[in-house]
Amino acid sequence: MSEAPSYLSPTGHEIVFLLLGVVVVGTGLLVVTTRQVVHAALWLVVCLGALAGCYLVLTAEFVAWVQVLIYVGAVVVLLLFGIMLTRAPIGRSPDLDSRNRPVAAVVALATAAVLVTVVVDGFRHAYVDLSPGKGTAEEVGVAVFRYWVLPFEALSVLLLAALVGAIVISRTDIRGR
Amino acid sequence: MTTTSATHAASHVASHAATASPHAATAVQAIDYAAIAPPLALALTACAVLLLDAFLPHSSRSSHGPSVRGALGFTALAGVIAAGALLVAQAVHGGTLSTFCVPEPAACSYVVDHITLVFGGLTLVAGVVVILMSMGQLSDGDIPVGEWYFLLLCALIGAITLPASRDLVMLVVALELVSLPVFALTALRRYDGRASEAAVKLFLVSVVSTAITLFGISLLYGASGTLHLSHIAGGLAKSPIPEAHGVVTAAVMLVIAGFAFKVAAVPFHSWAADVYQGASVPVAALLSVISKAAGFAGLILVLAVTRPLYSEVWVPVVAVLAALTMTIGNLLAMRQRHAVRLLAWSSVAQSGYILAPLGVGPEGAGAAVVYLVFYAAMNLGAFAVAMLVARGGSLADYRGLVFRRPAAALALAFFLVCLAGLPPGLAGLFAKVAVFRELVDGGVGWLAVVMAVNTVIGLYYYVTWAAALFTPAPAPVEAREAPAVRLAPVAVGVAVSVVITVVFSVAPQVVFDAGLLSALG
Amino acid sequence: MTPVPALAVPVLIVSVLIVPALGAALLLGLRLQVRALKMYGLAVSGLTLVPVVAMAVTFDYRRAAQIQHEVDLPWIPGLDLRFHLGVDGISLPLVALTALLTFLCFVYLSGDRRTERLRAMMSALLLLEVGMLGTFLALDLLLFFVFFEVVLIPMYFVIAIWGGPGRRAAALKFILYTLLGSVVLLLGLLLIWSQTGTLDIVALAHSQGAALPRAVQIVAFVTIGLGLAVKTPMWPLHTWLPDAHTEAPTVGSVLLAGVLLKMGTYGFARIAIPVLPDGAHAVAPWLGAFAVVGIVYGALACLAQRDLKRMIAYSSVGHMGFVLLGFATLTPVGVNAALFGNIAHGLITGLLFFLAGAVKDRYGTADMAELGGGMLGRLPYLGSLLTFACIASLGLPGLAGFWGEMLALFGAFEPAEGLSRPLFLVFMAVGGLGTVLTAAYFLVMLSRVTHGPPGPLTPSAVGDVRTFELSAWVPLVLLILVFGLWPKALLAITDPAVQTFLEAR
Amino acid sequence: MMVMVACAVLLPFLGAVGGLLGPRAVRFAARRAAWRAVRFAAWFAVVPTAVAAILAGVAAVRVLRGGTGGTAVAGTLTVVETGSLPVAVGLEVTRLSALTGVLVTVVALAVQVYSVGYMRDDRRYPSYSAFISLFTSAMLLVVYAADLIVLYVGWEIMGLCSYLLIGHWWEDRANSRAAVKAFLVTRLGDVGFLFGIFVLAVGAGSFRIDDVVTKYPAMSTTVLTVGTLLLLVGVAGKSAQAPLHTWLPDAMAGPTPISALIHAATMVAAGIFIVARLFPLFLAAPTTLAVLAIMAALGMLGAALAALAQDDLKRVLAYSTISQLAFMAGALAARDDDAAIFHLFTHGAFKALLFLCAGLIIHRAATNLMSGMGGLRRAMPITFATTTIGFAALMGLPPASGFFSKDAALAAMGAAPGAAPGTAPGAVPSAVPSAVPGAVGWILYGTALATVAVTGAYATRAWLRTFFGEPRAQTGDHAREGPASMLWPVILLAVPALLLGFAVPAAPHWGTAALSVALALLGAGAVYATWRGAPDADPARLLGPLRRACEQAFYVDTAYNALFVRPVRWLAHAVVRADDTVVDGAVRGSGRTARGLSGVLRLAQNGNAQIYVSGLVAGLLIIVVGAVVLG
Amino acid sequence: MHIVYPVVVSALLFSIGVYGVLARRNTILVLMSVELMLNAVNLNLIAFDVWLGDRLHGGQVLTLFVIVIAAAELGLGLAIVLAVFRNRRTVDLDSLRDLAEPGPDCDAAGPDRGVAGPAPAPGPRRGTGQEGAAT
Repeated sequence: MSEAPSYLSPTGHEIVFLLLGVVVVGTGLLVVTTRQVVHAALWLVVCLGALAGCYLVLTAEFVAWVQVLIYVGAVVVLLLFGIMLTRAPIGRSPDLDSRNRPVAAVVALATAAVLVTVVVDGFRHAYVDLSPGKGTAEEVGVAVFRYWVLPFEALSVLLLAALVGAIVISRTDIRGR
Repeated sequence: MTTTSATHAASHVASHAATASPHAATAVQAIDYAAIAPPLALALTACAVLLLDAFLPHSSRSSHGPSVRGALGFTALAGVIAAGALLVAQAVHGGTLSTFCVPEPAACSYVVDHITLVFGGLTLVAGVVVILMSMGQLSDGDIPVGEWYFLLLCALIGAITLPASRDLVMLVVALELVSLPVFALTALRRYDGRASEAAVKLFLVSVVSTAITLFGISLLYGASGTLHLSHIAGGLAKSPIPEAHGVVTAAVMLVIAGFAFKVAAVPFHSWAADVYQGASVPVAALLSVISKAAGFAGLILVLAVTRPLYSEVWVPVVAVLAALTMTIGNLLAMRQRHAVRLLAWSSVAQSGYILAPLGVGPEGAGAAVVYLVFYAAMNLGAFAVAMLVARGGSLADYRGLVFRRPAAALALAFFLVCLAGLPPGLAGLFAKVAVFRELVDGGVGWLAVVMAVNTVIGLYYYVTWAAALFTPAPAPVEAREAPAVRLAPVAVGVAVSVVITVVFSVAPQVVFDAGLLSALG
Repeated sequence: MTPVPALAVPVLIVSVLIVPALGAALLLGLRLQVRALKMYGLAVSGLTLVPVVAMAVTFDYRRAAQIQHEVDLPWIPGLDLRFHLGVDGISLPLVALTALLTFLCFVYLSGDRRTERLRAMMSALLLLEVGMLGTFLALDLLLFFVFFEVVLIPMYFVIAIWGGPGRRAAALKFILYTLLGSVVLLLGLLLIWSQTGTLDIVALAHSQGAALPRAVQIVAFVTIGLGLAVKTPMWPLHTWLPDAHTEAPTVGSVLLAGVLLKMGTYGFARIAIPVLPDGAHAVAPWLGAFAVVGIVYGALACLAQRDLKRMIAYSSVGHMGFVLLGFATLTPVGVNAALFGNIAHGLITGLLFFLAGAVKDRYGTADMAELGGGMLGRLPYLGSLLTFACIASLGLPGLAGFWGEMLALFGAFEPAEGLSRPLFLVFMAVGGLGTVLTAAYFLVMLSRVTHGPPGPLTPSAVGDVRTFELSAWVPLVLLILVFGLWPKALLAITDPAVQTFLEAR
Repeated sequence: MMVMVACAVLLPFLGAVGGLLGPRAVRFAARRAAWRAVRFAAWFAVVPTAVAAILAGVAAVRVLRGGTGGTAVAGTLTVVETGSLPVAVGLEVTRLSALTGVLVTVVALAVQVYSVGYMRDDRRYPSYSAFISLFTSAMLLVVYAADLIVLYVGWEIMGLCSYLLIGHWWEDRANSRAAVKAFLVTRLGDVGFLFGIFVLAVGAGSFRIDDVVTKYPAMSTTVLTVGTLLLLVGVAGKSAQAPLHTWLPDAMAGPTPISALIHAATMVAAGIFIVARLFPLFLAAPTTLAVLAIMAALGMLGAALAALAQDDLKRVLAYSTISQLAFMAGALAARDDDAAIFHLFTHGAFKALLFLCAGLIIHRAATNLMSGMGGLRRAMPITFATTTIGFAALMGLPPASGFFSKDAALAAMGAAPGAAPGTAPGAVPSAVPSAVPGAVGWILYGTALATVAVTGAYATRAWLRTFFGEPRAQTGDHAREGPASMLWPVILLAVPALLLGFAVPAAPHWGTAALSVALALLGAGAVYATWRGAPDADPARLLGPLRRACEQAFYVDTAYNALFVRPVRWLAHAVVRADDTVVDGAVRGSGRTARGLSGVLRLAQNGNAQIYVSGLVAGLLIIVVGAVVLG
Repeated sequence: MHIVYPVVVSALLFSIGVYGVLARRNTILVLMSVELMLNAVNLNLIAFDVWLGDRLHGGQVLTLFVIVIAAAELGLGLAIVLAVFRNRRTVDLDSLRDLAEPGPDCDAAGPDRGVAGPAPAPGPRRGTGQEGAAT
C-alpha cells in the first residue's frame, strides 16, 4: 500500500468532506440540544442531507440518493407526523431534557472519547484514492442480488411484520375476534 | 464474466427477475430450498394466517368468534409443526446443507448444521407451547387474533434463521426479525397502559443495543474486510490495518452487546422485569425462551465459531459477565412478590448459568447449549402454569394452590424444583452438573464457587414459592381464573412441557448428544 | 450362610430402591382412607426391609471387603454417570439401619392419630428412604451426589408442613445450608473427575489417589470434607441442626438424626479417605481439632439447653464429633470406631427422638422447665425408657454407645504415622473430658425431667407407653443391647473393608 | 471351673433382668398388691446371689487349695477384632480374685436378705433389688475379668448401679443430685482409668491382664509411671480417695443397705483390688507409690477428722470408710499388698456390719442425726452388741478382726521408712528394699498413727452418742428391735467381723500392735472424758476451732463447686449465647446481607427507561475499556 | 481520501445520538437520536466499503439494509409511542414509572390490569382509551 500522503496536504475531496462533516456534527448537536421539538426535526433533515453529501463524496451515489429519498423524505416526515399526533408544544418548551442530562453528557463524552481513540488508533494510515463508479446503482444492485439475497428476503418479512404491527397498534377500531 | 459454477442438483435457479445488465450474465445467488424449508414453511403459514384472518367472516362477536380464533390458532400450530417436521427431515438427512453461498472466498450465508438443528428444534417446540398459551390469552377478545399469530410466526422465523445465518448482515437482520414482532406483540394489548409502557421500554433498549451492535459490526467489517463469519478470522490475520488489536477488541465487545441484550446479561438486564410484567404471559414466555435462545445462538456463533484466536480477549469478560448476571438476577429475584416478575429475574439468573460455560472458552459452548435446552423446557413449563393459574398474578394467588388445582400445583412445584436444580427435578440437576463440570474442567474455579453460592440463593425463592403452594391458604382467595374452557390449550401446553421435562429428567442423554455435538458443529 | 455368587442377584439391590420409589409414586395416585393408608405405608416400608435383609443374609461375610450384589448400568454417557450400585462391609450396616429406622417410623405413624395429610407425609418419607438408601448403595461419585440431594426436598417438606411453630424458617435454613454443603461437595467430586477422568468409586479407591497430585488431593479433600461436614454436622457448620430438630415432627427428627447425619460421615469413609489418602493425611489434624471442639461445644451447649429436642440435637453434634475424631485418626481402629459410632448413634438418637416426641405429645411441650420433673412418678415406663436411652447415649459400656467412643479415643491414642502424636493425645484427653460432660448433661436432664416431685404439667389422657410405640421402640432397645454386649457383630463386618483401604497404601 | 465362674457372674445379671421385667409383667397381668410383687421380686434377687456365692466359694476353695498350683485359671469366650489390639472377652480366677469374689457375694447376699425387710413397704423394690443383682454381677465381672476392657465394662456398670441406687428415692431432689454427683466424679476417674488402660495395653501389646503383668519389664519407666498414675486416677475416683472423695459422703442419700454393699464393702474396695491385681506394675513405678502414699496420708487423717465432727451417723461411717480405704492405700504404698487385702477383707466385713446396724438404728430412730438418738442400748440389745463388735473392729481392739489387719498394715507402713524403732523384722515380706523415699515413709507412718488415734475417738463418740446418755428420740418408745430378716444378716456379718482376724496365720507384730491399741484407747478416753462432762452435748467440741472445718470436710466440696461446677455452667451459658450470636449470627447474617444487597439493587430498578439505557451504555463502555486495556 | 475523517465523524455522530437518547424527555426526540446513531453506522459502513474496495459491496448493501431496518423500526416505534400517548396522555419517558420494582413493603403496585382488562365494549373507541390507574 503506497505511503499515504500526509494529512497536511488535503485533496479536494477531503476538504469538501470535512466541511460536510462539520455540518453533520453541528446539526446533530443542534438536534439533541434544541429547545423546540419541531426545530429538532428540521435540524435532523439538514443533518441527514449533509450526510447524503458525504456519501456522494465517497462515491456511493446510490446509497446517497436512497438516503435522501427515504430518510429525509419518509422518516423525518413520519417523525413530524408523530410530533403532530402527540400534540407536542410548538413553541419553546423548557423541560425537553430529563433530569438525566448530566449522566447522559458524561456517558456520551465517554463514548465519544473511547470510540474516537479506538478508531483513530486503528485507521490512522488508511487511505484510498476515490474513483467514481464504485457506488453506482448497477454495482450495488448486482451485489444485492448476487451475494445478499437472503437478507433481502428476510427484510421483506421484517417490513411486513413492522407494517402489520404498526397498523394494528395505532388503529383502535380493529377489534379482537 | 463466467456464470457461477453448476449449482447443486437439488437447488434450482430462483425465479427472481435478474437485473440483467447487458454485459454481465448475472445469475441470482443459488438457493437450496431444502435448506431454507423450515423458515419458508413458517413464512407461508404466517401469510396464510393473515389472509385467513382477513377473509373469514367478521360476523358478530359472540356467535362463532371462538371458532374463528380456534381455526387461526390451529393453522398457526399446524405451520409450526410442519416446520418441525421439515427440520426433523433435515436432521434425518444428516450432513450440513448450506445455501446462499458466495463463490471465491467460499462462504455461505445460510448453513444448516447441528447448531441450527438444535436451536431450530428448541425454538419450534417452544413455539408450539407459546401458541397454546396464546390461545388462552386471546380468548379475552380484546386482542386482534390474526395479527397476533402473524407476528408470533414472524418472530419464530427470525429465531430459526438466526442460528443458521453465517454472516453478520444476516445475523443483524435475523436479530431484528426476532425482536421487532415482539415489540408489537407486547403493545398489542392496546388498552393496557402497562403493556404499552413495557413495549416502549423494550423498544428503546432493543433499538439502542441494535445500533451498538451495528456499530460494532461496521468496525469489525473495517478491520477484517469481510462480513462472512468464516472469513473474519482469516481477514483479521492479514488485516489491512497494522495494529488492529484495539479496534477488533472493541468491535467484538460492541457486537456482543446486541446479543447480551437479547440474553439479558448484566449491563443489559434492567429491562427484563418491567417488560415481562407489563407484557402478557405468552409474550413473556416468548422473550424468556425463544428470543433468549436466539440471543445465545448469535453469541455462540459470533464468539465460538469464528474467532478462537481472540478468545483470550472475550473469555474473561464473558466469565465476569456470567458471574454478575447470575448474582444480580438471583439477588433481585429474592424479594419479589409478583409471579412473572420473579420468573423474569430467575430467567436473568438462569442466563447467567448458561453464560458461565462460555466463560471457559469456545469449547464451553456444548455445555451452554445443553443447559439452554434444559432451561427452555423448565422455564416454559413454569410460565405455562403461571398462565394457567392466575395469568401471572402475585405470589399470594398461588398460596395453597395444591388444594384448588392439584395437577397444576404439582407441575409448578416440579418446574420450580427443576429450576433450582434439586433431585426430584433431575433435569435441572443434570444441567447444573454439566455446567459445573465444564467450569471445574476449564479451571475457572472461582466462577464455580460463585455459581454454587448462586444456586443456594436461587433455591431460596424457588423453595419459598414451592412451599407456598402447599401451605393452606388463610383466606379462600376468590378464583379469578378465566373459565376453564378457554384454558384447555394452556393445560395442553403445561402437559407438553411436563412430558418434555420428565423425559429430560429420566433420559438426559438425549440432550447431551444434541448439545455436545453442536459444539463441534 | 452359603456364599451365593456375588453377581447372581443384582435384582435385590435394585429392588431396594425401586420398591419405596414406586410406593411413593403410587401414593400420589391412590385415594385411600386413613386406616388403609397406614397399612399401605407399613407394607411398602416392610417390603423395602425384605430385600435389605435378604442382601444381608446372602452377603459373604468372609469377603466383607469386596463389593457384592453389584449392578453397573450406563445411565448418562454424556456425564460419564453410571447407575453403579453395590454393597460392602462399610455400607451394609448403614443400609440395614436405614431400612429398619424407616420401617419403625411407619410403625410409629400407624398408631399416631394426630398427623393430618398422612398421604403426603408417607410419600415424602418413602422418597426420603429412596434418597438415603441410594446414597449408601451408590458406587459412582455423581450417583452418590444425586442421591445425596434427593433427600433435601422431602426432608424440607416434612419439616415445613408438619413441623412446630417456627418450622418454615428452620426448614429453609436446613435446605439452604445443606444445599450449599452438597454443591461444594459436587465441586470436589468434579475436581476428582477432571483429574482422574473416572467417576467409579471402587476404581478410585483401588488406585489410592495415585493419579491425583498431592495439592489437588488436599483441595479436593477440603471441598468434599466441607460438603460432608455440613451434613455431619461438624462444629462450626452445625447451626442448622438444632433448629431443624426442634421444629421437625417426631418421625422427621428420627430420620434426620438417625440416618441423614450418617450420610455425611459415610461420605468420609467411602469417598474422602480412600480416594484422597494424601489429602486426608494433610487435613486430618484440622478435622480432629474441629471434631474435638464439636464434642466439648456440643456437650456444653446441651448443659444450658431448655428444650429437650434441641438438647438431643446438640448431643448429636457431640456424638458426631467422636465419629469424626475416629476418621481423623486415619487408623483402622479409628475408622472402625467411627463406623460403629455411626450405627450406635443412629439407634440411640433415633430412640431418644422417639421418646422426646412421645413426651412432647403427652405434655404438649418439650421445654424442660415447663415439664417440671417427676415423670418417673406419672409415666414410669416412658421415664425408664428415657433413662435407658440417655444412659446408652452417654456411652455406658455394655451398651452400643460405648464402643464407638472408646475405640475412637483409642485410635486417637495411636494415630496413623505421620500425624503428630502429642496433638492427638490432646484430642484424646479433651475427648475424654467430653465424655464426662456428656454424662453430666444427660444426667442433669434426667434429674430435671424424670426425678423430683411431680411437676405442674399433667400428661394428657394418653397415659403411659402404648403398644404401637413399644413395638416401634423395643427393636431399637434390643439392638442397642446386642451391639453393646456383642460389638463383634458390627466390627467383624466393617474391619476387613477398613483394613483394605487403610492398609493398602 | 471356668463355667462355674462364668455362671457366678451371669446369674446375678439374669436375676437383674428377671427382676426388672418379671414384676412389671406380673403387675401388668395381676394388678395385685405391692407386697406380693415384692415377694415375687425377692426370689429373683436372693436366689441367684446365693447360688453365685456358693459357686464363688467352691471356686475359691479349689483355687486356694492349689488344685491349679496357685496360678490363675483363665478361659476366653471370644476375641473381638477392633482394628489394632484385640479385646479377649474372658474370665480368670487368681487367688486374690477368688477371695474377693467370696467377699462380694457374701456381702451382697447379706444385703439382699436385709433389703427384703428394709424395703418391705417400698413400691420400687423390684427395680431396687434388680439393680443390686446387676451391681453384684458387675463387681464379679471386675473381679474375675481376664481382659482390661472387660474389667472396664464391669467397672463402669458398677458406677451406673451406684447412680441408680443412690437415686432410689428420687422424689427428693437432693438424692437425685447426690446420685448425679456420684456418677460424674466416678466417671471422671474412669476416664483417667481408661487412658491408663490404653497406655499399659499399648505398652504390653495386648489388653489381657496376664500379658500386661508379665510384660511390664519390657515397658519403659515413663510408660509404666504414666500408666499407673492414670490408673490411680480411676482408683481415686472409684475408691473415693483424696482428690475425688467428695461423692461418698453425699452417696449416703441412698438406702442404707446400698451404703453397706456398695459404699463400704465392694465398689469402693474395687480400687484397692485393682492396685493389688496389677501390683507388680506399681512396684516397678516408685513415683506412683510415692503419690499413692501422699494421697493415702492426706485421705486418712482428713477423713478421720471429718468423721469426728459429723452429726449424721451414716456420714460418720462414710468418712470412716474413706479413712480406712486410705489406710489400705497406705499399706499398698508401703509395698505390702497382702496387708492391704487382709485389711480390705476385714474392713468389708465390719463396715458392712456397721452400716447394717446403722440401718437398723435409723430404721427405728427415724432420723439419721445422732443428736436425735441416745440411750438405745437397752431398747436394741442385739444391735447394740453387733455395733459394739463393729466399732471394736474399726478401732482395732483385739480380738476383733480389725486389730489384726490394721496391725499388719501399720507394720508394713512402719517398715516402709527402713528403720522403724523397735519393730522386729517380722514376717514382713518386703523382699524388695523399700524404695519409698524416707520422708514420705515417715509422713505416711506418722499420719497412720494419728489416724488410729482419731479413729478411736470418732468410733467411741458415735458409740456413746447413739447408745448411751438420755434418749433424745422425739418419737417416744418407738425404739424396738428390727424384724428377724434384718437381724439375721447382721448377726451373720458379726461373725467374720469378730473372727476373720484369726483366719490369717501371720502373727501380729506385738510392738506396733501395742502402740496402736494404746493410741486408740487414748483417743477413746479423750472423747469419753469430754462426753462424761456433758452427756447431751456433742463431744466433737474438743476439736474446738477445727470443728467447723472438719464438719465441712475442709471445704473441699465447696472448693470443687466453685472451681469446676460453676465455671462449667457459666461456660455452658456462654457457649449457648455464642452459638446463637456468633455462629448462627454468621449464618443469619449472610441471609440478611443477601436481602440487603437485593434491596440496594432494587433501587436501580425504578422504572425509568433512560436509567436502564444509561446503565447499559456505561456498562458496555467499562467492558470495552476493560477488554482493550487488559486484552 | 483519509478514511479516518469519515470514521471520526461517524464516532462523533454516534456519541451525539447516545446523548440524545439518554438526555431527551420526549420519546419522539429519543427516536430521532436513535436515527442519528444508525446514520453514524451507515457512514462508517460506506467509508469502509469504499476503502476496502469490497467486491461484494458488503458495506453499501448493509447500509441499505440498515436504512430499511431503521425505517421499519421507526414506523413501529411511532405506533407504540402513539399507543402510550393514548393510554397515558404523555410521551415523557421518565414519567412511565408504573412498572418499577414495588416498594419494600407494599404489595405489587395495583392489580395486574392485564387481567382486569375491560370487557371489549362493542364498537371502536375514539382515542379516549381507558386510563390504567397509575398508583
